[in-house]
Amino acid sequence: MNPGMTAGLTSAVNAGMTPVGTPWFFYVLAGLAVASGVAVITRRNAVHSALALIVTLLAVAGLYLMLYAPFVAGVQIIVYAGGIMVLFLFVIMLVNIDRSSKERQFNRIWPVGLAAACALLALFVSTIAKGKALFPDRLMTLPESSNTQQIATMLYGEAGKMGQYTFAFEIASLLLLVAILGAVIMTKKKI
Amino acid sequence: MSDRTSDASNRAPSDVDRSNLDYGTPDKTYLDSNELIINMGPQHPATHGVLRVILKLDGEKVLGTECVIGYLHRGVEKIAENRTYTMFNPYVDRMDYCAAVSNGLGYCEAVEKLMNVEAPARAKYIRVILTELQRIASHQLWLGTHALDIGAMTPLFYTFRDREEILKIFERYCGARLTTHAFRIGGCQYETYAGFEKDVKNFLAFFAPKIDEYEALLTTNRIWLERTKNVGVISGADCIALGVTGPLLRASGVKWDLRKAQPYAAYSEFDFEIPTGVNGDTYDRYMVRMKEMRQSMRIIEQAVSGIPEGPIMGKVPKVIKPPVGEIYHSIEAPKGELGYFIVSDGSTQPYRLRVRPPSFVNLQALDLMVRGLLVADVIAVIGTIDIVLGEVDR
Amino acid sequence: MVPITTLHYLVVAAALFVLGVIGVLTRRNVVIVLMSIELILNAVNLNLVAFSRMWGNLHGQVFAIFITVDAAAEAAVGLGILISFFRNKETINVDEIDLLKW
Amino acid sequence: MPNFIMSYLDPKVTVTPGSAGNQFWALMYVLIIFAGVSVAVICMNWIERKALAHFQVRLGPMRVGPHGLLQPIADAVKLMIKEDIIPAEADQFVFWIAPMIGLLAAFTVYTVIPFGPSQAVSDMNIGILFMLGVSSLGVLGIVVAGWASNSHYPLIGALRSSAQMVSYEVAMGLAVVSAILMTSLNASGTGTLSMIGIVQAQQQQGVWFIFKFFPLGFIAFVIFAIAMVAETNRAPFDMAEAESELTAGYHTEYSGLRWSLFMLAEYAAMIAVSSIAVALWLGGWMRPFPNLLHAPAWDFIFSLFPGLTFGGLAAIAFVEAVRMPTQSFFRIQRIGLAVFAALLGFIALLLLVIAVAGRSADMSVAARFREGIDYVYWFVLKVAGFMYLFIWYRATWPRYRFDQLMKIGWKVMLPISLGVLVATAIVGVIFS
Repeated sequence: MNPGMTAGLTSAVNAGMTPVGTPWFFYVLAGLAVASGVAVITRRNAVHSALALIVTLLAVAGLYLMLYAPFVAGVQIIVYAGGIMVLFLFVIMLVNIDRSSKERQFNRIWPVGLAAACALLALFVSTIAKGKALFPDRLMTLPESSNTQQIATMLYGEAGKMGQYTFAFEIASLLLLVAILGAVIMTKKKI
Repeated sequence: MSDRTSDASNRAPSDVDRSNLDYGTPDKTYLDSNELIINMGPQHPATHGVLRVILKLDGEKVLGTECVIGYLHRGVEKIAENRTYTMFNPYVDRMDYCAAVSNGLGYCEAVEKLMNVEAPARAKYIRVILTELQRIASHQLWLGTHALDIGAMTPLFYTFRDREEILKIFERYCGARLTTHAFRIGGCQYETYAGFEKDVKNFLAFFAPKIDEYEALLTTNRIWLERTKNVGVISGADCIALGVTGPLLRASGVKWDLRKAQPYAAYSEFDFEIPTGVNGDTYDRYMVRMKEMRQSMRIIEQAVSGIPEGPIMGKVPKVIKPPVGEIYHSIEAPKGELGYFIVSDGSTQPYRLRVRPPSFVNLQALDLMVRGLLVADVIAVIGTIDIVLGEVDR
Repeated sequence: MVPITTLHYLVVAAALFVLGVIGVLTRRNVVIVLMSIELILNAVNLNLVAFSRMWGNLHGQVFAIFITVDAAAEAAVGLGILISFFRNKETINVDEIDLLKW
Repeated sequence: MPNFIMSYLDPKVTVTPGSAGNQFWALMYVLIIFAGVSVAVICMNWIERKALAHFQVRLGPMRVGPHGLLQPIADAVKLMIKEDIIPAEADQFVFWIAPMIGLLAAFTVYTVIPFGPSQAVSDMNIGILFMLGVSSLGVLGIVVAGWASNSHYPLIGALRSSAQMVSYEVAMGLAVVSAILMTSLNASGTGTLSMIGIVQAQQQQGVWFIFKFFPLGFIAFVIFAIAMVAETNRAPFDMAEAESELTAGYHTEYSGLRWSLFMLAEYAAMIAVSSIAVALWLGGWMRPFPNLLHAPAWDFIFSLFPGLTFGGLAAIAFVEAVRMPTQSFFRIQRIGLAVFAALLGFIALLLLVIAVAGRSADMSVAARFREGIDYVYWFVLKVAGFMYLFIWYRATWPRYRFDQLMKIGWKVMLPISLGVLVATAIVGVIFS
């Protein structure tokens, strides 16, 4: 993740140049994401899986940066990599991972699961192959510098006016509250 | 916690039979997986030597402790049976090496009592001065290490700087700093050197502001208060039941000090107070010891200005051969009641010598004091008990 | 070099999604199943953000943020269930969780 | 492919971060800043040992080099050539990678730290978010280090530190938000998350945010200053490596180079969080009173400070060299210290010359140099103040207990920071 990368993109696009660096970054980040995604589902040890997942998350954050979504990338790092993954590691340490890493790793119906996933993959492949024409072959240049402000406007609205997603935002905060209470009640021995 | 870690620790303390020990029960509503057994020590920065404490934890909460001692056992009591009374005198310094003078005083007075001789008045005064200096030095060492355990680094260096002055006086008096061997049976070996009184008075003038300095760092420090108030509480009744003595007992509100209760040496001639606490928590013990240092300074001041002239050695034979009999004599060492029980068969060597070390007895209270507290409090409580492993293990 | 288009991102997202589905359907360890769900959510997020860039507006990014919120809530509740389950049954294998009540 | 390289060596070299064609300078800044941070950590090591020693009536390192000046280098060499022990029961891979995670997180933060309006690697428009996010990744290194050691004390240390860092991040984030809120108090009503933008907002509003809406800004600053001590695991919140309790906490099993990487990460993180505090509340690169004392004469006087500081250091070193004992044993140390003093004096002279030469307002090379030096100097000076505070805390205070720490984090700091946030919003609406 080169922080100067998005800046490079802007400059290259502005200058009418082909952003030659972009494909390289894309392939590196995409390869990293998929490779560590494979590691997530194949490792015996849950801590290794978690570390691989962190790599995936950071790579996806890099892809967000390439998509002119710096705020989402920041949220991805701070919430996913810094928050959720610490929670995961915390739980992994609390539960007995050593026993489970010595046991059978895949459940008895794993062929069925794999077949279902392959069917899904086939669906995706056919969709992408058939519907290729549906996707305009374009990537719009989003205003990167005011990205945060625009998202804020959509979430909270402007002076005196509710934003498009203000209500949804409030619902989301309620969801988080419920989740906090639920987690506390389930895990605390004595309340 | 994961099994592989607890497996390892289940093996470690296997040399102790813990089958019949009650650690208290964790919350039974769940199959609890959080019990963790930790070996604290014998190599640990905060166990003041080679104490090993087996902690049973629920998360960080202490369910029970068990002290494993003996890593510094040298068989002092057995050695005593093979040494003459005089030859054994230096050994007692090696028990509580932080308060060697007090140990020597207790031993010499016990043998004197057994032989029915009395040290001359001047010797008694010298003994009081040195013992009280030693008390201050011991408390300084305790304060520094106790504060370090709780995380305050700086007091350690301040106390060691000031303890140095006391050790210098010891060195000038008897040539040794730590294991002083200052007293002999029947009195003192050495007359005070020229300028002894001046040195002691200088020290008192030097030290009075230093206590204020320690207190400025700690006494009203918010973090210090939070770490010590209501931590390791023990009641006076529990103290008495367990035989706990010294500052621990006094901090629990029991006004018991052998210097007043059974005056020995020349203590009956001095005017001083016994500081006591109310709550019996770590903070009270800290305050009691700080006040004790000030009281010790009072005693030294009176002793130094009123030191009588005269001989320093009583009438003792060249070969010390106490009559058949037994004696128990105890003094108020810095850490509590230090007692010597000597059985004599009339020969030059004790038939049996038994030491009642204050640290050893006080350490029993550890389990009572730390149950239900957190790991960090165990450290604070071990510090506040003020143990010296040389004395615990002997 | 082929310029990167929306399709490229969709392929990556599809790959991550399928990996997540495989993880959910085949692994026994609940922790890894939960992590696979995070993978799936990330794949969806990547899609949304890519579409957001394709159409040149920010609705996709806002949705991605909402999904992140949802993922945080899901992780908290999921791990809470996992811990209380582990306390009761001392296992975190998903195929041993076969009682509705105890 | 040459095109790809050329895009990094764009001929239009400007020095504005984030603007067109400065990738070359970005790379240069990356190198300069990372080297600078490593040197700063080494200096910090020496200063901490010396300052701590003088707090505690001792001398500190005195043997390696005059006044122990070469001690950090000796330490570094020792740590590098030490045997690197990996416990047999440890998870080798995770054990190996854990220090790297912490170090990476601590160093990545420096990409957005604004040493001046153009003295930064990049000016991301999510700068502060990025900074908080990446610095929160540091906890991962600690957690997996504690877990991978497969030992009790490291595990407890790791659990403590993860709980602690996650808890204090909440209060820290809310304090930061109240500062960001203050950036939006301008004509357009839009704030910014960019680090440079935040400092520029203070410049435009003519007040450091610590004094804005007194005492609201000050309270937020104090909350951040407390939370950042907890965030970096320093005394009195050094639960994770509480020496007297957990031996050494999460890095008990580490030795040699790997251990030193943890130390490097810790100090780098300290400097990083101090930089956030400086940029958010203490006016970043701005010199004191740019709004009151804005005459060119004042500019000139303040631009003499870097030179005078180095001159003062040189004078101290020179006096110490003179005061050194006269025995022949000390001759080499005396010469070394004198050379060091001369070096400092030379730097001081150079800085003074630049300050004098760049006096004119036109943007000559010297003037631009002078400006850059001023920015970096004031920024570093403010950060150095925080570093001294870290040492002072460590020398003065006992350690909190874990439950007390959590209690303070959740029951005291969180409500206060929430209250400050709400109050800042209300006051901001009323006043704008």
